[in-house]
Amino acid sequence: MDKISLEAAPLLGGASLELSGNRIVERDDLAIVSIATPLGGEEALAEALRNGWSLDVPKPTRSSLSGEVRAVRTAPDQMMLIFPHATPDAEAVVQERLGGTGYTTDQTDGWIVLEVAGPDTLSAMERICPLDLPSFEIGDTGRTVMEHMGAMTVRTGDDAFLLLSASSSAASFLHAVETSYRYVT
Amino acid sequence: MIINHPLLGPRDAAEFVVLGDACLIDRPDGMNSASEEMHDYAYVRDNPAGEHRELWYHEQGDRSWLVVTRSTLTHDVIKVELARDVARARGRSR
Amino acid sequence: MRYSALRILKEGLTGNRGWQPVWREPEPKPEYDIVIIGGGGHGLSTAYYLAKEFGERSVAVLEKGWLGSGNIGRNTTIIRSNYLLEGNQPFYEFSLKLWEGLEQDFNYNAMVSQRGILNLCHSDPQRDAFVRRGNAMRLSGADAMVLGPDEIRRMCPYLDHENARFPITGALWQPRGGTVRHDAVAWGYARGADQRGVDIIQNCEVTGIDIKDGRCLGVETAKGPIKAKKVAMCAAGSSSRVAALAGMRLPIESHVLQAFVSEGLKPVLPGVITFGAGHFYVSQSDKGGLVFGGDIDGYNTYAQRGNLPVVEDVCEGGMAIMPMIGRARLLRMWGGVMDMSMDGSPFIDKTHVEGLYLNAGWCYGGFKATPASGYCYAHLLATGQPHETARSFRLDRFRQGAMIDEKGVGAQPNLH
Amino acid sequence: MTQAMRIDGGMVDRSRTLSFSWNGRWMTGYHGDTLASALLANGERLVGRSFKYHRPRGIFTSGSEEPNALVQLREGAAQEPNTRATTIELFEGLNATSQNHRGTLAFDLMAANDLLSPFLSAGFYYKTFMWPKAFWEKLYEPLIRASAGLGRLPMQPDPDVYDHGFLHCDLLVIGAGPAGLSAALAAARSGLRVILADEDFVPGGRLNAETHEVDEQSGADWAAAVTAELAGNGNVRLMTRTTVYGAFDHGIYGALERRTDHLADAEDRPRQVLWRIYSRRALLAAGATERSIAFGNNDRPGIMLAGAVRAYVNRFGVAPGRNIAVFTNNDDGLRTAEDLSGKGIGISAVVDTRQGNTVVDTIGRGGIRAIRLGDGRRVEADCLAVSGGWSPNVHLTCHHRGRPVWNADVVGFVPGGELPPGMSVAGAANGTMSLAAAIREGHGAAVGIAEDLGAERPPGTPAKAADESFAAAPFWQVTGLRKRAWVDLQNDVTTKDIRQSHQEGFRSVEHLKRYTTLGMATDQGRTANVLGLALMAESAGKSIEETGTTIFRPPYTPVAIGAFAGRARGKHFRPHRLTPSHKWAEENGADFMEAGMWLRAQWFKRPGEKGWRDSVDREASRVRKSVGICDVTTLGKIDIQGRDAAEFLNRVYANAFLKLPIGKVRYGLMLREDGICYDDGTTARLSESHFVMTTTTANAVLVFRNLEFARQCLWPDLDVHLISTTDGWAQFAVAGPNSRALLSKVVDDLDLSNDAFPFMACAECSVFGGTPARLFRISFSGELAYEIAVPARYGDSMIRALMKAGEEFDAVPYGTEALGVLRIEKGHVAGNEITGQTTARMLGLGGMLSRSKDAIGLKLSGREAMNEDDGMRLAGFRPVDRSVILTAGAHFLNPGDPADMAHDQGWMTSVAYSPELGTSVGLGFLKRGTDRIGETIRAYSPVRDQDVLVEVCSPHHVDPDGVRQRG
Repeated sequence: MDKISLEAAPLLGGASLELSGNRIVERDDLAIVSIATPLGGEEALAEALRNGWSLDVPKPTRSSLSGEVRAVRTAPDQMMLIFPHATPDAEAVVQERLGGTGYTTDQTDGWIVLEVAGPDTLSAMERICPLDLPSFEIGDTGRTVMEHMGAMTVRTGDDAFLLLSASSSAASFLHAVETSYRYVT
Repeated sequence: MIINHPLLGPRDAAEFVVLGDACLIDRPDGMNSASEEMHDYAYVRDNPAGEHRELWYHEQGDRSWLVVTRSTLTHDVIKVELARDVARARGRSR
Repeated sequence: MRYSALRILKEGLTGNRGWQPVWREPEPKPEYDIVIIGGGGHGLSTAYYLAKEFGERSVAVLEKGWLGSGNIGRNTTIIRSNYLLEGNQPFYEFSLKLWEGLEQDFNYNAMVSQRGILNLCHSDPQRDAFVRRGNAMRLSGADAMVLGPDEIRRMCPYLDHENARFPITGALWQPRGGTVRHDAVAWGYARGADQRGVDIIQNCEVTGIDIKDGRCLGVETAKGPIKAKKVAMCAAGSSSRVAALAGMRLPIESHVLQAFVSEGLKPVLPGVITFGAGHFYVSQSDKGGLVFGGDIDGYNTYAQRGNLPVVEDVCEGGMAIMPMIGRARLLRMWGGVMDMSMDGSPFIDKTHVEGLYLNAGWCYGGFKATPASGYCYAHLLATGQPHETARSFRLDRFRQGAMIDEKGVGAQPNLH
Repeated sequence: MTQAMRIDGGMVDRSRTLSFSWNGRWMTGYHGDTLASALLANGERLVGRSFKYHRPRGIFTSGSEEPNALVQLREGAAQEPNTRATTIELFEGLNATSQNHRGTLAFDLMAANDLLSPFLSAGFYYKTFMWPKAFWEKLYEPLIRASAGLGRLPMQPDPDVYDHGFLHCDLLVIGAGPAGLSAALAAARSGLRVILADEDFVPGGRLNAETHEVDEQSGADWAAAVTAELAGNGNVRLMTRTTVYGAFDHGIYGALERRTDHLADAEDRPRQVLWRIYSRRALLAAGATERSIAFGNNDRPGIMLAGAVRAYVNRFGVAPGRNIAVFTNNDDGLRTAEDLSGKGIGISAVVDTRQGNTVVDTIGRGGIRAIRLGDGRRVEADCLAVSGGWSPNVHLTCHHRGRPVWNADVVGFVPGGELPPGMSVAGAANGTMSLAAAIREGHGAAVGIAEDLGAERPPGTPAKAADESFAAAPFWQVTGLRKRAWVDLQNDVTTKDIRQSHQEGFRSVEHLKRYTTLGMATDQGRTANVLGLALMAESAGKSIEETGTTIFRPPYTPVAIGAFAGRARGKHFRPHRLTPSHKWAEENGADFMEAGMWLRAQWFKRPGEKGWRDSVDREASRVRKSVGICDVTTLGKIDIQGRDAAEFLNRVYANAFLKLPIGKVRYGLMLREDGICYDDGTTARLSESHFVMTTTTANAVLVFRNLEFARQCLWPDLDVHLISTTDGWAQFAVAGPNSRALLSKVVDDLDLSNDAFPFMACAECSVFGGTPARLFRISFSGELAYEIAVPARYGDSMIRALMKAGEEFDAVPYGTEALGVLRIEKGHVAGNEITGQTTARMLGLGGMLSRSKDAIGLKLSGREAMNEDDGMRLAGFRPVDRSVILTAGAHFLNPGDPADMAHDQGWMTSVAYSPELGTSVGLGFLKRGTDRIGETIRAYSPVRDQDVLVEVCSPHHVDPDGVRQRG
């Protein structure tokens, strides 16, 4: 038998759409690792985060950014690190810097990440997102439900957001986002 | 409805799942309680017409369980707490 | 006054001046043999059968508002007996049989309309469950058929057979299911009970239940104390509040079920259709409105109103299964407060207080049960023994572990 | 160019002529017209038929309260029944037809009902149609049904799209009339985020219909100027064609925006958008609705509310008649007469009840020709403008079940004390009837709200207008009539019906409504309710306060069901979840099934296979003989970490988990607190503090929720953390005697021998030269089997690689059907058995329940009715005649017993054709089933026309000793 090796495939084939000056791009270059805070270990984890990435533990509803590494608060005792990373060893990379101060789980494959940007973005998002996105500061984040799908959003610019949703329904999620743009442009 | 999440601020109730009376926190120890006690815990409710403390789960949010004090007559939300804090305050630990 | 076509003719020719009040407006007497708390459908039917079938002559129904203002006045009018479990099925079949002879029995046209009820399914396990249920219905003497996709397509060509997210793979069909003009049920029972001497006392809220030495002696009301040999609680939606007057806590939570009606349309749907996967059920009233609903809102409430997520969820289900209703307009939405019990099934039982009885916990199935609930409650009140079809509706069944849980979701009322 | 009734002035754009079709005839109108104004301009007076008596009816109002002029709009699948002509904005090519008649509109055969009206009084149907019994459903009801209803639904899918949306604001102003505009302006100037919504396509409300002046310009010009300022303010969202239809909890309002209804072609954009508006405050400025007076034959075409007459004259430049009479109980009558004479329209009479004058009858067949006065005089008139006073539009104040209160000064119900929290009311909706006062009240309300919310005080003062007189004297009905007088025009409720209702004891307002159908029509009695209540009060000899009122429910005006549904339709009703091997499965002939949100491959059809059974038999056989591969990604996966993770698991599983060794998997049973089984699965221990749990596909979300409940609410100080990894791992079952051989080619550097990696072992490893993976030796088929998981991004590559590696074993992919066959053959329980109604003991798993610990559900699992010795037990079944195919859902009966519920012995839960055994096999629950192996009983399935004898056997049809899976 020929030597077989497995190849990673982006969920949406690396989708990149342009809709009347707005863009929807699948970010398949990002790794996502969740970090849970051990009971009573808040300080140690915060320090490891500072030392490892110069990151503060983000407040609820906020994300913090250091270089290309973004920490997003997802639960009272959990956050996610999102950063460019190609190989399937992101958890190990994170854990190495954490040194056991947090419980890590690789979430890269659990999420579809879409980057949306353009002048009609807020109009498009108000069709599917119940959060008050116009009031979001850059870096604000929220998790909610869009068109029956759990979704997380981070404001990354005046008219740009990262949108995350479950990877198994990536196609449905893209359809929802794309339809919103089509309806408002 | 809007649930004013203690950490996240006001959120549409559609993000939550409701379980019921917050007395479900007070689970008797199965080894050291009478069957009657477990029966009442599982089945009997005050079901008040007025202020009701109840458990809401932020399933489409930060997955916190909350104790929401709400009027069953007007739906006014009077107080929202993290259920974990309430559980600890009621003496639950490990 | 007996109603008939001849009477209509006579009155029509004389300016409709001779119609008599359908019920009296009596003041309460100081004492009755049986006092029923709650002038909704079940309370009125209980009074009717107590008088008619069990010869009780001293019965009062106390209603805090106007008679028929309970869930009999705010439901989606469906009757059926398509239950699965041994504790339920014979009772609901008994009820359906009473519906079938009701109008002639109480001389009032409640428009019992057996147009059939179709429960759609979308997977093999669901179809297996329907086969089991259909067989259980047949074993109890009810009618049931399991239909395949082609039969459903012929019967309901307007359903979304082509583009559905959940393709229809089959259905449980009960031809004898249908709908009834709900208010007329209350009025017919009230009229029948009143004619047989039952005092129906409106605007008479019960404010206390007199209990001494474990025995119920009567009630306190807005119109003064009333003594009674037996007091029958029958106030679904408010059961916990009424039972609290007797110091009881019940295995019940109060929840709101919303219902909806569209503007009047020429006939569209022949019978009742339920789309479980989409939380949607619908029928069309004789006046032409599509009457539809779905799941309960899910939070405890005594407010007779609901919120938007369920409204949207229900309409999504409707559009998914019958996309031709998109341009029909929703005319009104309303909410009924339900006694949601811990296993989704009701109670018709004595309580620990002698002379105090409970009829409660109907979840959102109370309307179809109206005749049998009244009959069986009357049986219990008059004879002291449960009616054979209502033996399982015991208040202590959770202590025994004898739940009657049709949905299999356990002690969580908002899931039933 | 006819438009014979068109007059000068108004806000229509005469440079834009629009053609439209009414009952097949083409006419013209102008941009800015409604269908109603265009019909009136063309002299059309008869536009519809009433519900019950099929009386001829004309346009009665100029707004959304219209009871009569309901039409069928557009054609084909886009037909929209019951659409109010008074709200349809005219567009080029509009096509509308009248409804609810047999024959033509002018000669409706059903009009015979009107002759029978003495016999069709309130509630007549409750008193007859009962004999003979069988006739109700066969004859009477179909007749009633066919004649009831108004418009027709096209029985085709709605061709338009709809959307939802979410908006947030500080202040929602409902209604852009004088009070609303004034409020929005003040709030905008104070810097609040404002949404101003109005159902009309031009803001201004009554300002556009009247001849009032505001700030020394015409009211309409002032409205336009304010609108322009608001439109230029970035904090303001001005939403015309938007009806706020409901007030929900905590400041949430529902609004319907009609985006393309006024266009000939929607160009695939949503027809309507249903907004959920989150507001901190709301101001209801919804104005008031005029009502009629009950007098003889007050329903003929040409009889119109006085305010509507002014709207058609002033706003639309249309004369509703050439010779108009006015009948009024308030100052509106005089105002109408002034406006009409200003336009040079003839006025034949002004009949004011305050001067003791009345109209007792009207004359004319298809429309009014003359009126008869109380003194017997006949006055010619082709239009009668009626005003019985104005009712504040309090509807939204009632949506939280608040009750309006009677205000004798305005002769109407005004908002009661209990408003939805955050709502205030201004202008006519609040009973503030004069223009100047409404503007001041709107402004004042906004200033107060701005202050409340901590915004700055807006500059400027409210606009100035004259405080015109508003004097009304209650006058409800002309008494001593010989002719019928209508109260509810659409539902044909007359004053006699209301009297009869009282006579028969239907005396509470709710009984009145339900018995007579007053206010139950599509207009929710907007022009009728107050009149009806007043008449009821008169019948009862009570005041209106004592009689009370019914309350209003959402929606304010009817909303298309399609709009409530939004986009969630057809394939997009709910999201699809796809497995990592979905694409590959599509390429390989898979047939998919719905499993919750998931699509799963049921079987893979190969060339030459005729039916699904061929495919499934082949797949199941290949697994038993060699090896098969199945995507099991849909199983819920939960990462559980923490110092107390083992302790935690031990409390949520009914069986012991505390001492599960690292590198091992254990089957676990989960109970609800009521002791009933609700899920099963496996949990693997990867390290001291790290476990991976699997759940069933169906219960993944529920189990996660319950675990979070246990973690946060029951044992908040256990160090345990949960995260769902269901989507993150592509997981494949590799099952069959050759599975080890196959995986040996796949897994890097792991000894898979039985000793090194025995049954129920697990390991983190890598595959195909370095891709990280997890391997579990678990079996759902009874064969030697594994589940191998790789990060989902490799799922597609992995299935292809596995199939390639399996070629030498003739490995097959297998779907959920074969999976079912294998598990039924092996006697493994699944969803058909774990129904949420079954106990561990019933499932044959009673021995797993730990007696030495507390875990959820253990205590209540011991209750007596759940532990009866003659209870249901899981057993296996085979047909005595081996060629019979069994039916799931069949009930069991002892041979010779009657087929009734009293003799029910249980039911068949799952069946499959076993290629291994060459016969149909089943699982099921049978009373004392475990003790009855070898018995023959009946499997009775009347709904499947089946009644067969089956043999009771062990549920483990294949390899009962479990040799294969351990081999």
